[in-house]
Amino acid sequence: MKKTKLFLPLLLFAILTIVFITGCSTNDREDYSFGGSTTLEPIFTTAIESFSPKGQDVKLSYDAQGSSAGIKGLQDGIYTLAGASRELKDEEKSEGIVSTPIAIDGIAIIINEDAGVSNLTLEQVANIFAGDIDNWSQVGGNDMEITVINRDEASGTRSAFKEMVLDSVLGRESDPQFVEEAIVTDSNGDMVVKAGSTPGGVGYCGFGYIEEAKNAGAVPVSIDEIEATEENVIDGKYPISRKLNIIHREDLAKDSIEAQFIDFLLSSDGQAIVEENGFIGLEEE
Amino acid sequence: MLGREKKEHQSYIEIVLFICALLCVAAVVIITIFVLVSALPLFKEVRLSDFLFSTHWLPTSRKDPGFGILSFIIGSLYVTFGALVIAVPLGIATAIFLAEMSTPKMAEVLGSAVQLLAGIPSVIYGFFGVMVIAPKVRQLFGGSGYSVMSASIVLAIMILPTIISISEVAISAVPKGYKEASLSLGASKWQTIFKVILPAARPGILASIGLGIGRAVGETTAVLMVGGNAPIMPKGLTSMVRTLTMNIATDMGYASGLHRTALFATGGVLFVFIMLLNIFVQVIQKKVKKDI
Amino acid sequence: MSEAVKFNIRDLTVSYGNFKALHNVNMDIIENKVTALIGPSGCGKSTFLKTLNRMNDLVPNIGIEGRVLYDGKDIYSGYDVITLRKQVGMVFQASNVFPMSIYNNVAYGPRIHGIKSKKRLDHIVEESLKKAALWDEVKDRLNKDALSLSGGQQQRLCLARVMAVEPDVVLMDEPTSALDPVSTVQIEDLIRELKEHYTIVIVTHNMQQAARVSDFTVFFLNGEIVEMGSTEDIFYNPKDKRTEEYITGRFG
Amino acid sequence: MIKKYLIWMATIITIGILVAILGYMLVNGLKFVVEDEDGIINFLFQAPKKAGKEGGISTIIANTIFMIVLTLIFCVPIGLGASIYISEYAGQRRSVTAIKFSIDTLAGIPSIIFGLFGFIFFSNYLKLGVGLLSGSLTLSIMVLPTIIKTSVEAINAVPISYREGSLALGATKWDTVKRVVLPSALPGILAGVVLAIGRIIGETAALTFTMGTDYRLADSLSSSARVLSTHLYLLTKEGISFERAFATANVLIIIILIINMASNRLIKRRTIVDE
Repeated sequence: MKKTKLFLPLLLFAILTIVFITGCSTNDREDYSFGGSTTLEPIFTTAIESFSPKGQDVKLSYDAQGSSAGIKGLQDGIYTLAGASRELKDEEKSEGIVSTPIAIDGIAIIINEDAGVSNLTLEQVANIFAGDIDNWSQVGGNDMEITVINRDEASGTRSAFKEMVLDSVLGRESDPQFVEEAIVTDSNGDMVVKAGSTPGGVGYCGFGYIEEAKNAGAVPVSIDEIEATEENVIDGKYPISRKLNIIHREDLAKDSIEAQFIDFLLSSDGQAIVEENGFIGLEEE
Repeated sequence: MLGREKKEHQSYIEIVLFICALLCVAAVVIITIFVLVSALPLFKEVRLSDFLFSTHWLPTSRKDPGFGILSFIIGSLYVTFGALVIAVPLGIATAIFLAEMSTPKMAEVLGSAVQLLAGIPSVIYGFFGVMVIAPKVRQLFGGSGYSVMSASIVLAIMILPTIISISEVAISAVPKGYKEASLSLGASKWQTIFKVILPAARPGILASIGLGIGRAVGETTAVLMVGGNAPIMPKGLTSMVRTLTMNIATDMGYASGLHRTALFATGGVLFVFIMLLNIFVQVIQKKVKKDI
Repeated sequence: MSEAVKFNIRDLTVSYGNFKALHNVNMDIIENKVTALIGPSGCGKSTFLKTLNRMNDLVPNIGIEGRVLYDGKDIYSGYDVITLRKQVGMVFQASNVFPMSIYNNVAYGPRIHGIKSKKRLDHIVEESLKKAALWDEVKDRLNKDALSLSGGQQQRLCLARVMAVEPDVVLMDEPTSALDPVSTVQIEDLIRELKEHYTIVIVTHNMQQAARVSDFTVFFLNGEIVEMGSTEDIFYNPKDKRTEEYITGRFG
Repeated sequence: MIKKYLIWMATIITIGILVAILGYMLVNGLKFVVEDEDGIINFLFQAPKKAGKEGGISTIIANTIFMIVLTLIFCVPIGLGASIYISEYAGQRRSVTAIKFSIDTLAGIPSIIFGLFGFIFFSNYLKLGVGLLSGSLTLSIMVLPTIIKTSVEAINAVPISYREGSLALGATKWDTVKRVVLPSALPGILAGVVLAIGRIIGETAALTFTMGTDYRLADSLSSSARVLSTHLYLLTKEGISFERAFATANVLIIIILIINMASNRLIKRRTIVDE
């Protein structure tokens, strides 16, 4: 009986927690899980906090594991909406999936301060990331070895960067690859930390993370003398930018929470959130 | 209660308990089957040699996809070996100190310190690695700091407690008689330790090293934070590295189709390696039981 | 010798694997009498004791042949072991009190046999402790931890624990070998008192103890009964030479 | 004589490592507490804001507690049941060797394989999604060996004489286990549960894809939940806030300290009961 005397409080506590956990979810509140690109995480988390569809009690969550992870999750049915910082690939379109752009984001090239470089031509950028240039002195910087910092294959920013820099400069048919000897990071935050802390390090990130890059000690450089600013992206002078898209099923019901969320993002409040997080709204284009 | 009713009550209890025990067996069987079965389809399209002995890892490229994980196998071995080079001498020396040279009070304090070191989560070692070890390695040896060396140091710290505690048990389990016999023959304290006690405790120490390897090879989070994660064959101590576990963790979220099967196959290689290691450790520990 | 027979054992053979601990033992145990089992260590007397309440069942790969009749029924074929052990209690050599309070130790038996009412339990505990002559020493600290009692007290507590399930027979496996002389005498007095209501079988190394407390004595040697009979016959005119040598301490 | 100094040096290095790690974490953690205007209490009881850049870790601590309780609910009954079967009922049957081998194998599997298995089996295959439930199920399989090993050890340490005493009074096997064996083995079993909690709290590799990373309060079994260890991992990797990473690391270390002390005291108490 000594055992049962001790066992009761333990059991009671366990049942209480279960009731507490399931209790909240049994009311009519619906859970929606979204996932995808780390670039869109600030937009999603801020938007989720202020998004409240007419009177419905909903809880939205966003899992930032990378654009392809979001799209894969959408295909597997784990997520009902995905965020992607790249365009859909052909085979993805064939599975009844469509993309709705909600913002534009330039991709900034961020270089560690010690490298002493503030401007690069697009060719130089392409050759650095392809591994043909390996010392900053070759591009007018200090005599330091270049350490390329790349993103993982899940990242939409990576595939957008590959298209707009490597493919466009070194030719699409040869399918030029990034240099293999590169630190692989799996999010913009990780990229910024590694670029700031690695002497001679160079990487890329969405405009939304430029502030964090500066704090971490990595300088966004101008491309062919064009500063990495929103104005230059808007009037098309800055060469590397891409749309940020919401990926969803073609047959999304008009009154579904997902559709309302997309409309919210395209609304003026939504676009304000986009701007607030350092990205570029759609209307202004 | 009537005897008969108690009889039924009895056997019903035994069945419930048996089911609990069976669930453990079921868990292992399901995991093994799931990992191996999900890995098999890879070998319909990719030859085993292209998988195990090629360094061409490009799972998502359309033109010539590559699923060679040799560089990750070497990466895992390189980092584990680096950790052993540091942790084994340190660990065994500390174990000798604990078992043979320290006062009971010191042994108790040091023992609980080692136990605490063993309890600390690997994410804290990774954090310490990023904040202290990587910058230090960068300063002293150049490179990005995220390299084989940093990963080896972090792993060494993590497997140190395993090696110390199990070696210490093996050393203090050596029968008193051996020690007295050696001392009575005029051997010095050191000759006794190195000529008699350590050889007698050798199986236990080997077992501790085996377990240390198991933990080092299986580690993911700490190595992911300081290893650099470049999918290349590590060339030197300061070059970046990606181990088998890092490869799984990095691609697991988004891999699909053949790429996901390749991850399972990587998991399978790790699984088989760890099982062989466990059997090796159990064989040695059985030998230890037989001797003493 | 026309008293009622409590146990009738017919050519009992007990073996562990291929070692024969007892071979074809035949004897009777008389009701409400004290039967002492003596003999050198390893002669099978404890094994024999443990066959009477089937505690041997716990020993892996044990072989038991022959018949052990308790009140005429063979306990090894179809007899419910729970009921048997309720009727045939046992006190062990090392006093194995449970790590509980004194009260809970004694109440343990009744509780597992379904007695729940506190009033009845209090009554049983008091009665059993009185029977074991321990009541006066512990009546005001019943919920203290039993492990805090002295060796003699703990052994009497084990006896009280057995009394609480109202057994018919009490088996004792060298109950006083770990006790001081004073506690030993206390236990022996208890045995004499309990004789009226219970059949007692005691295994002992101590010849004087056997002579003092028992009505019948059985001398075991190498798994066989050398001689058995009333305690006076065995001690004062043993028939078999080996018994005489053992009694006079020439060997064993 | 140099061997003597070598061994002394090695021991000092080992202690040095521990002191360095704990000292470094403590000093920086304290710096944060002193400088941060809210202080440690608010840090523990305020919800995180802006992905952890500001605010405290109250919801994350709550999520961690839910994870621990949920995992224990699955693995303690099964683990205890298995250990009672192995030490009391199984005897020499062949099935025991199979069970023991699978427990040792389970203990050897690296946590990333549990993460992979959990993500594919629980989240995708059983459609439990990424959240508390699939995370806790994955963890409970992982800590089963810890609970079983310590429980079997504690049960086997209960003296045989207790069991004989109980059986000799006509108790059934289950009565003996329930009323005598388990109560006296309880401190050892609790020590095992406490050690399991230590392992659960330290886990990250198996959780990122099974439990998810939502730092808000998880209020349903399927909602994604960020726990302390994953929070520390993300704060560091994403460079969100190194001060808060130190504070979180200190919370984790303090919990591990408490766990070590609790399990040592429980193990000591068990030995007192036997004497």
